[in-house]
Amino acid sequence: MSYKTIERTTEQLTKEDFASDQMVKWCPGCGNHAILAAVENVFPQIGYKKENFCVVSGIGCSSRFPYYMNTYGFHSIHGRANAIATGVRLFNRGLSVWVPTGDGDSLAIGGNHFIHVIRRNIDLNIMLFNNEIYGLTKGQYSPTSPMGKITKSSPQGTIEHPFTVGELVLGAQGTFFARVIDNKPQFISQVMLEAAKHDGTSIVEILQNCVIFNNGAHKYITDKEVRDNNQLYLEDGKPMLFGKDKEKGIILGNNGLQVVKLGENGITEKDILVHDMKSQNPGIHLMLAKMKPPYFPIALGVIRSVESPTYDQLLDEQIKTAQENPATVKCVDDLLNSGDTWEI
Amino acid sequence: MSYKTIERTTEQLTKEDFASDQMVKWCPGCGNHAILAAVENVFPQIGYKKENFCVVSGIGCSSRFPYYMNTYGFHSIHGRANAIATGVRLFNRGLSVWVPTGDGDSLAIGGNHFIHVIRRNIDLNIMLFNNEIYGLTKGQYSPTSPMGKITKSSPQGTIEHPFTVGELVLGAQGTFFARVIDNKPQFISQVMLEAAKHDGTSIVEILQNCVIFNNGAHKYITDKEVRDNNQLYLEDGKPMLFGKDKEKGIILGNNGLQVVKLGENGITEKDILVHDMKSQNPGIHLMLAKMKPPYFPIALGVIRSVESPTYDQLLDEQIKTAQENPATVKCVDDLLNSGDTWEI
Amino acid sequence: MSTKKQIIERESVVVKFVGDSGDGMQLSGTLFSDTAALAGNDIATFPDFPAEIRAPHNTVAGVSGYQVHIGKETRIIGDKCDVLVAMNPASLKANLKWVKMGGTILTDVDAYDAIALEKAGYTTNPLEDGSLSSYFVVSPNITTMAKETAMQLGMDMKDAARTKNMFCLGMIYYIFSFDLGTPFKLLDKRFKTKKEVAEINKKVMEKGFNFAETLEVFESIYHVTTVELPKGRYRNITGNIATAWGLLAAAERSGRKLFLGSYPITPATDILIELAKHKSLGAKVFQAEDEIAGICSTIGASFAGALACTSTSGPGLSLKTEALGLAVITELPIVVVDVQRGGPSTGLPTKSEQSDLNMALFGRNGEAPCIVVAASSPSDCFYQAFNAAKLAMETMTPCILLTDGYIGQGSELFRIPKVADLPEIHPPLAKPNDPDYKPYRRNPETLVRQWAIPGTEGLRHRIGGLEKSDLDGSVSTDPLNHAKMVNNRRDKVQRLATRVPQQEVFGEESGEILVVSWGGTKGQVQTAVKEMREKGQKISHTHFTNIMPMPSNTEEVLKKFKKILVCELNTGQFVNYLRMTYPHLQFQQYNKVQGLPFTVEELKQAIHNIQ
Amino acid sequence: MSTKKQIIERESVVVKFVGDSGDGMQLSGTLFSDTAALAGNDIATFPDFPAEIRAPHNTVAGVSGYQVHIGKETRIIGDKCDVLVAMNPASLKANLKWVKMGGTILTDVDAYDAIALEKAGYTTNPLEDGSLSSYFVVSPNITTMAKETAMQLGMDMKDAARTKNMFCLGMIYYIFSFDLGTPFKLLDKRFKTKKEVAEINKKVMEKGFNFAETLEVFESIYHVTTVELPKGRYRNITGNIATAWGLLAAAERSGRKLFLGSYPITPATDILIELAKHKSLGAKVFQAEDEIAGICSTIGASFAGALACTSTSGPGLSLKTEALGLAVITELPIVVVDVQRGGPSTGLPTKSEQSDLNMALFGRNGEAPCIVVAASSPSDCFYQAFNAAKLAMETMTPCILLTDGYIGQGSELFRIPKVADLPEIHPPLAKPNDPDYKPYRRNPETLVRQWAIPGTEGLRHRIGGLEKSDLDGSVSTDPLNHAKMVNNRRDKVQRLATRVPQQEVFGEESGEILVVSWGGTKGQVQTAVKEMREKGQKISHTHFTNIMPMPSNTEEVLKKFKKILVCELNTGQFVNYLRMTYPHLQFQQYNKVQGLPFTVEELKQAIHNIQ
Ligand SMILES: Cc1ncc(C[n+]2csc(CCOP(=O)(O)OP(=O)(O)O)c2C)c(N)n1
Ligand SMILES: Cc1ncc(C[n+]2csc(CCOP(=O)(O)OP(=O)(O)O)c2C)c(N)n1
Ligand code: SF4
Ligand code: SF4
Ligand SMILES: [Mg+2]
Ligand SMILES: [Mg+2]
Repeated sequence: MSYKTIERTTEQLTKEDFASDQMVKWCPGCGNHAILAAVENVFPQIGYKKENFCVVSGIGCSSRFPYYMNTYGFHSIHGRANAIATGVRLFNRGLSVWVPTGDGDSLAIGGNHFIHVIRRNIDLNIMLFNNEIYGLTKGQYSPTSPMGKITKSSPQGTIEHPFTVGELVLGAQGTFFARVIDNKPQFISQVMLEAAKHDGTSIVEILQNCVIFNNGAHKYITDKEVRDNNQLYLEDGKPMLFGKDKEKGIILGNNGLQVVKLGENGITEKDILVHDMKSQNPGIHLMLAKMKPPYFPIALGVIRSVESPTYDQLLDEQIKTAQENPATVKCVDDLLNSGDTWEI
Repeated sequence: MSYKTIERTTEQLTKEDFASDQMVKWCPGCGNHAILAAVENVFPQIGYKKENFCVVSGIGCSSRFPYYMNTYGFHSIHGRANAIATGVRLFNRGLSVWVPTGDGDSLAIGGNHFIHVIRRNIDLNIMLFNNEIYGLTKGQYSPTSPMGKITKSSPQGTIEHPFTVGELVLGAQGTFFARVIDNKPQFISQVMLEAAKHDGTSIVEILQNCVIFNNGAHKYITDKEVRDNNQLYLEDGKPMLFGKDKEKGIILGNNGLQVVKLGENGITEKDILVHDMKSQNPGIHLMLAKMKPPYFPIALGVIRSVESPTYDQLLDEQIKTAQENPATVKCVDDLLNSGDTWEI
Repeated sequence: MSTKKQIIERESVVVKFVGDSGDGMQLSGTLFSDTAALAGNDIATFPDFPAEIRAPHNTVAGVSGYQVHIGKETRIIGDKCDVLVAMNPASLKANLKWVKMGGTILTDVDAYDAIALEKAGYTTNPLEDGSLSSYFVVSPNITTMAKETAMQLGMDMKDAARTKNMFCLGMIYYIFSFDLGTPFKLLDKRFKTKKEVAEINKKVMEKGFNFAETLEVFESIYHVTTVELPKGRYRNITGNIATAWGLLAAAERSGRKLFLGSYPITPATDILIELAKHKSLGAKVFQAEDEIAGICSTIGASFAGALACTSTSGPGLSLKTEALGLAVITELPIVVVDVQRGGPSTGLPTKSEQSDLNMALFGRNGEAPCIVVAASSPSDCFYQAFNAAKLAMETMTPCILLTDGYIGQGSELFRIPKVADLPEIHPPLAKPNDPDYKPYRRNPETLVRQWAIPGTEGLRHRIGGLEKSDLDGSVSTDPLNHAKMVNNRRDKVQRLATRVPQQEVFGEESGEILVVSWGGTKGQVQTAVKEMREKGQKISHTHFTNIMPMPSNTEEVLKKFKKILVCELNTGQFVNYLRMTYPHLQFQQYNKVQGLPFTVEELKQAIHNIQ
Repeated sequence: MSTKKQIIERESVVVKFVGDSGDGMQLSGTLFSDTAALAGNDIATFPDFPAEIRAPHNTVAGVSGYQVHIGKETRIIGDKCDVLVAMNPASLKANLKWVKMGGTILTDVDAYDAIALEKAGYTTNPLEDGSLSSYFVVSPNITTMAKETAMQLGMDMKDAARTKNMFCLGMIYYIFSFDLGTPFKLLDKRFKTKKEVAEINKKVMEKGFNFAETLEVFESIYHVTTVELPKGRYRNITGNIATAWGLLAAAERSGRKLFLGSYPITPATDILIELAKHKSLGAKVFQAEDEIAGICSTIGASFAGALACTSTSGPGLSLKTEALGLAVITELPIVVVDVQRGGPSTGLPTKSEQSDLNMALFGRNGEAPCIVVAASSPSDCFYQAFNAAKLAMETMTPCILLTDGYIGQGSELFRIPKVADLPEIHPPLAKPNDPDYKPYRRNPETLVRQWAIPGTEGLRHRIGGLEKSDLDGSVSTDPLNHAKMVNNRRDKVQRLATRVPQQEVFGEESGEILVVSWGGTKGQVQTAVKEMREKGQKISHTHFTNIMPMPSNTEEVLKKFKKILVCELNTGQFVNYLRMTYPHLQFQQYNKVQGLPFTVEELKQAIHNIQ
C-alpha cells in the first residue's frame, strides 16, 4: 500500500512544463545532459501537480541540477542536500522531494546525512551521479574512485578502498536501491518512476561519465565490446540472465554468487537465481550490489525495493495520536496554563 | 602477514602499568567498569612498549575512557575521535591507537568519519560502547535505539529504524568486526587481542548497559533465562552451534540463514554452517551481523576478519617509492630550485 | 510554633540543597520553591549539576545542587546562601564557600563516616574540628530518623534511606514557617500513580518538621517578606521551557507551524525535550544526527514554510556556522537558540558564560549579518524567543537568540500572558500566481523579500548559496550586484534598529556613570545599581536585549554619560562591539570568566572602582 | 624588425588573454609571462576562471582569462589592460570594460559567425558596427592561418584549429619585441614527451610572429622597461604554491615532518595538490572526507608530533570552527590556511575578497584566541606560511594564515631563498623521562607549554577539550582556574606582539594622512600611495601582516597621524578590529565588496576624499 500525501495534477503535463529557461552550463559531452533529459521526461509521468516538485541539491557539477528544472529548487551547500531535503519533506508533506547529488557531495562530505536519511527511510528520491571524481573542483579523487586511480590529488594513485554505493546503502538499512547508466535515458526514466513510487528513501545510483576529469571511468562496462557480458539487467521475479544471447546466469552457492553458462555442467534456466527485489534479507542484495567485472557483470535496475515504515508516515501518525488525545494541550494558552499555576 | 610498525616492549608489563590515578567517575553499576578492566588486562598482553599506546576519544560517557588509562590520551570533541585518531596514526606510525567511542559519538555525529576510517582501513582499534542511548546528555535516543523506544526525546517512542553496527561496518567495506557483551570481561579481552592483531580498522561492538538511562537494554540476550538460546559464540572454522547443549545451529538456505535443531528433519552437525571469518564475501557476514532474537541468536565474537591492504601501509610504500625515485626532490632547496628558474 | 525563637526578618533568602547526584536535591529544591511561590514569594532557582552523570558516591565530583532564592526581589539567584542543606561531607566541602558568614548549615551526621570523609577530602571531621564555628550548624541523625519512619510504613530499607531529603525539607519548611499543606499537595501530584510513595514521603517530611519544632534545633526562624506582584496567573518556569513555549506561541501567532531540528547538547537539550512533547500543537521535532543536520533540516523546513528553529550550545553553534551563512544568503528565516556555556571547545559544559557573542555576531565566512537578541532572565526567554521568531520571519533573516545555562536552567516566577495579547506576526508570504513575484524583489522600505512556499501555484523558483542577482535571484558574479546584495543583507538588519523597542535607562537619563549589561546578567547588575542608588549614589543602568542591531537611540542614550562601564561574563566581547559601533564614545569594562554569574558584591566593587 | 613603427615606452604593461575555457588561455599566459621574466621583467599574473568547468562554447559564462603584468613595478595585476587578446566574441564582450582607452585588441575574425555573436549576446558585429572605435583593433583570420600551418605539418583538423592561441602569442611576442628563443625552449620543456606537438606549436607561433612583422598589422610596438632586481636566482610562483613550499620549508627547518589534512575547495585546492606531490620530502597529505576530518586529522597529527596544517577557503573554515576551538584549548600547534574568496556561504567561489577576517579573529565558541597572519602577495605567501608554522609551533597555538584567491592563484617573481637563511624554528619539545614534565606547565616568559610527543618515554599524559587545570592538565571546573587558563591562552598570543616584526611606515613617520591596508591588497594600496607621493602629496602607508596580535608598536605608529584611512575588501572588518583595540584613535574606512581587487584609481580617489 502506498503512503503518498502529494496532491496529484489534473492537467496533462509534459516535459516542457519542467524545462527551465536557464542556460545549461555543463561541459559538452557530460553525462549529466542525458540524465537531465531523462528526469524531465519522467516528472510529467509521475502525476503530481507541478508545484509539488521540489529539487534540493548540494554543491558539485551534478548539484547544479535544480537550476535546469522548472520546479521549486534549492541549490544549497556542499554535502548538506539530504539534511535540507529532510527538513523540507518532514515539514511539508505535500511535496515530492528530489535530491540530485554527487559521489563527493553525498559520500564524502555528506556521508553522514546520507546514511541517516536512508536509515530513517524518509521519503526522498536521491539521484546519485557517480562519476568517481570531484568534477566541480577539477579532478580530485572521490570516495568511489577505484584504488590506484591517478588524479590531481593522487599523483601516485589513490590508496583508499572505494565505497560501493549499494553496499553502503544496504549497510544503512536502505529500502530502495537501483543502478543505471547515463547513456540509457529511457531506462533511467523507467527506474526513476519506480523510485518515485517507492515509500521511503530511494537511491538511484547513476554511473555518469565526466568527460573532462574522468573520461571513460565506466568504459569497462559501457563499451560496446564488453557491455553484453558486463551488464546484468535485473527484473523482479525473473532469472538473472545476461550475455549477448542471455546465455549466462548467476547462481547462489555456499560461497556466494557465481557466474554460470547455461548448458554447461547441466545448468538450465531453472538453476538460475531469480531476482527478488522485495526480499527482506539484504545479504543477497548486497552480493548483487557488489558484483563487478571481470568476474561478474554489474547489476543494473532495481536491486532492492522493500516495504518498511517511513519516518514521514510514523510522524504523521504520532501527531494524529497526540492531537486525538483529549489530555494533550490544544493551543498555547492551554500549555501556558498547564501544570502548577496560581492566581495572585 | 602482519604489518605492524609498533615497537615492542622488553619489560613484562602488567595491568598496573596502565592503571591511571584518576577517579573513575562512571555511575556505579555502569557496564563501562567491566570494559575498562578488560582493556587494562589486555594491553600488557599486546606486547608494545607502554609509551606506544595512544587512546583517542570523543565525548560521551564512554569517551571518558582515556582518563582512566595510563597511556597517551586525547579526550577530544563529540564525534571526531576517529578523524583525530586518523591523524595520530597516519603521522606517527609507531603508535597503537585505540578509540573508545559511543553509539552517539561514532554513529550519530561521528558517522561520516566512522565509515570513512573503515573504508580506508586505517589501523585503528575502535571500541564501540553500544548502550543504545546518549548517556552523558542524560537519556535521548541514539541511532541504535530500537524503534518505538521511549526516551526523554521520544515521549511517544522513536520512529527511526536503528543501525545495526555490523551491517554499517560491512557496508563501509569493513575488514574486522566483532561483537561482545560488557558482562564478560575475559571474552572482551580475548576479542580485543584479536582486534589488536588485525592489520586495518578493527571494530569491536560492546553491548554495554547504561544502568541509569537505558537499564536492561540488552537483557533480552543477557538474561540468564534466555542467554543460551539467544547467544551464538562464533569460532572461526567451527560450526555455528548454540543452545544450552549446543543442540541448535545455523544453516544457509536460499532465503538466507535459518535456525535448525540438530536431530530434527535429519539435520546433523555436518549440515551446520561453518564460520569463515576470513571469507571475502561480506554477504554471509552481513546476515550473521543482522541476526537477532526472537528468530535468531545474536552472533558474538569475531564475525569478520579479512586481510586487505591498509592505508597506513600503502602510504608508507608510496613515500618509500617517492624517496627512492632519483628524480624527486630531496630537500626544500631542491624544490625551490626545481623547474624554470633563472639567475639575475 | 515555639515562640521563644528569634525571628529573622528578611526581604529575601537563599537556600541551597546539595548532595550526591542520587540524593534528590532537585526534587527538594523544586518542592521548596513551588511552596514558597504559592505562599506569595517571588522566586528564582538554579540547579547546579555535576559534569558526570553519577560520579562515585560521596565524592566532590558527584555533588549536585539546587539553589532557591525566595522573597521580594529575586531577580537573581543570590550570591551566597543563608541556609545550606548538605546531605554529605562532599557536598559540604564543595559548597561551604557559598554560605554567608553566620548562615545556617543543615547536614546529616549519619553521612559523616570515615570513608565518606576521606572521599570528600577531609582529614578531620568538620562537624567536630571547629572549622565550622562561623556558621550555625545543625546536624541530626537524619538518615536514621527518615529510614525508621519510612520502614515503619512498610518501605524497604534502601528506598527508606532515600527519603532523607524529605526529612530535611520538613525541617526547612519549619524554619520558614511554611505550612505543609502545599508541599503535601505537590507530592500528591508528583506521585499521582504511586500513592503509597506519596504518603510515606509526606510522613517523613512531617517527621522532619516536627523534629525541628519539638527539639528546637534552630535558634532562629525566618520571616521572608512576600511580594506584591501584579495581579494575574503565575507559574514557575525555567528559561529553557520558556524558550520552547515562546517559539510555540510565535508559531501560533504567525500561523506557521513550528519545526525544530536539533541535536542534544548540555545545557540546551531541555528545549528539544520540551518541544518533543508538543506534537498535539503540530510542532515537529526532528532529533538530527548532528548539529549540522539540525540546522540544515531547519533551513529546509524554513524553505518549505515553517517557523523553523534549531537549539544548541557553544560547540553546536560552531558546527552550524557554515549553514548559518546559507540561511543568510538565501534570506530564509530561522531561529537559532544558543544556550551559552563555558568555553572554548567543550570547555565547562555545566557552567555558564556569555562568551559566544563574538561568534553570534561575526562567526561566519564572508559578510553574513544575522539578527542577534539576548534574553535576560528565565521568563524573558519566553518573550525573546517569541521576538526572535517574529524578527526572523518578518525580516526573512536568521536570528540568533542568546540565552545561557544560568537562565536556561534557572527558573523564576512567570506571569502567564494570553497569546492573543502578544504582538502580531506577519510573515511576508507571496501570493499564489502573483505575476510580479520575483524571489529577491524587496519591500522598498524594509528591504525584505517575500516567502514563496513550495507547493504554491505559480511561484516556482530556485534559491541557493551562490551570490544571486538582485530581483530574480539567478546566479550572478557581477561585481556591482554583489556589492548591492551585501549591502541589502546588511541594511535590512540595520533598519530594524528603529522597529525594535528603544533602549531604556534605569535611573537618571544622563550623568556621571552608566552601567551597561546585556543578556542573562541583568538581574545582578540591576540589583547592584539599585543597591548603590539606595545608598544615594547617582548611577544609571541600561540593559541590552537587542544586540544586532542595537536600538536606534543607543548612541543618544550612551553619550549622555561621562563614564560607561560595560559588565559581562567574558573578556569583553560586547564592549568591543560597542567600541566598533560607536567609535566616538569611550567605554570601560568589567569582566569575569569563571563559569559563574556575577555576584552583586563584586559588581558594586567594580562600579565603585570606575576611573 | 620594421623600423617605421611607433615605439611606445612603458614602465609596465598589462596583457590579458581571454577565450573559451578550452582555448588554452592559461598556457598562452604562462608562456608569455615566463618569457617576459626571463627577459628581465618583473611579472605578476592572475588567472580568471569561470565558475563552470566548461560552460557552453562561446558563451560569456564560459570565458576564461589570464592576465599578465610585466615591467618594472608589477606588485599588482594592473587595473586595466593595454593589450587584450580575445579569442571569440563572448570573451571580448566580457572583457571590453577592462581595456584601457586606446588599448590594443587582438581578436580572431574567424570566430565572429552569427551563432557565436548571438551566444555572446551581440546583436551586431562589434568588429563592424563601430563600437570599438576607441581601441586599436587587429582582427586577422587567426584560426584559418593557424589551422593551415598545423595541418600542413600533419596535424588533424581539430587539433590544428586549437593551435590558434600559439598564432596569437607569436603576434604578441612580436609587438613586445621578444625573441622566440625563450618560448621555444619553454614549449620543448612542456611537450617533452610529445616532440611533434612542440614542433608544430613552435611553427604556428613563428607564423604568427612573422605575420605580424610582415603585414605590419600593428601601428606601434612596446618597449617595456626591464627591472633591476636584486641579484639572485628567481622563479615565477603562485601564492598557493608558495604557501605549500613555505610550509615544507618550515617542516625542514623545525625538524618536524609535515602533515596536511585537507578537503578540496576552490581556490585553496592547489595547496593540497602541490603538497601531494612531495612525499619524497616526507610530507604526508591526507585528503579527508570533509573539512572537519581535515582539521581533526591535523589536530591528531599535531598531537602526534607533526607540523600539522589544513588548508581551505571560507565555507571550509566555517566547518572547522568547532575543532579549531579544540586546538586552542588543548594548545596544540596547527596552521590553518584560509584562501579567502567571496562570501557569504558559497558566495563567489572564483572571486576574491577579504571577508573572512572576522571569522578568523572571532569565529569560535567561548574565548578562543588564535594567532592570525595575512600574506600580502604571491611570493609573500611563502614567508607567511613559514612564519605561521613557526609561530604556531613555538607558541603551541593554532595559527590562521589568511591569503586570498587573488594572491593565491596569481603569480609573481620570487627570489629563491636558501632554506639555511630562513629563521630557525624551535618547537618546545619535552625531554624523555623529564620528571618535572607536566602537560600544562608553562614557560614563565612566553606562557608556552611543552610538546610531549606520544611514544616518548616517561611522558604519558592526557589532554582534552574540557577546561583543564593549570600545570597538570586534568579536568577542572574550578572558577579561578578557568579564569587563569582563559588569560593564559590570551596572553601567550598577546606576548607575541613584541616578537613579531614591528610595524613599518612607508613615507613619513608622522603627518596628516596614514593609509592602512592588510593582506593581499598591499600592492594596489602601496602603488596608489606611491603615485600620490610622486605628485607631491604627503601620504604615508602602513601594511599589516601580523593581525593577531598586532605588533607592539602599532599604537605608536598610528597615533602619529591626524587621519587614518583603512582600506579593505569587505565592509570594514579590520577597521573595526582596530577600533576595538585602539579605542582612543579614530579611523576612517574605504571598502569594496565586489569580488574584485582594488584599482589604483579608486584608491587614489578614496584617499583624496578623506575628510
Ligand atoms: C564546504 C565545502 N567544501 C568543499 C567545497 C568544494 N567542492 C565543491 S563541489 C566538490 C566536490 C564535487 O564532487 P561531486 O559531489 O562528486 O560532484 P561532481 O562535481 O562530480 O558532480 C567540492 C569538493 C565546497 N563547495 N564547500
Ligand atoms: C558538538 C557537540 N554536540 C553535542 C554534544 C553533547 N553530547 C555529549 S555526549 C553526547 C552523546 C553521548 O552518547 P554516546 O556517544 O552514545 O555516549 P554515551 O554517553 O552513551 O557513552 C552528546 C549528544 C557535544 N558535547 N558536542
Ligand atoms: S567537469 Fe565533468 S561532471 Fe562536471 S560538467 Fe564537466 S564533464 Fe560534467
Ligand atoms: S549514564 Fe549510563 S553510560 Fe553513563 S556512566 Fe552512567 S550508567 Fe554509564
Ligand atoms: Mg563526482
Ligand atoms: Mg551511548
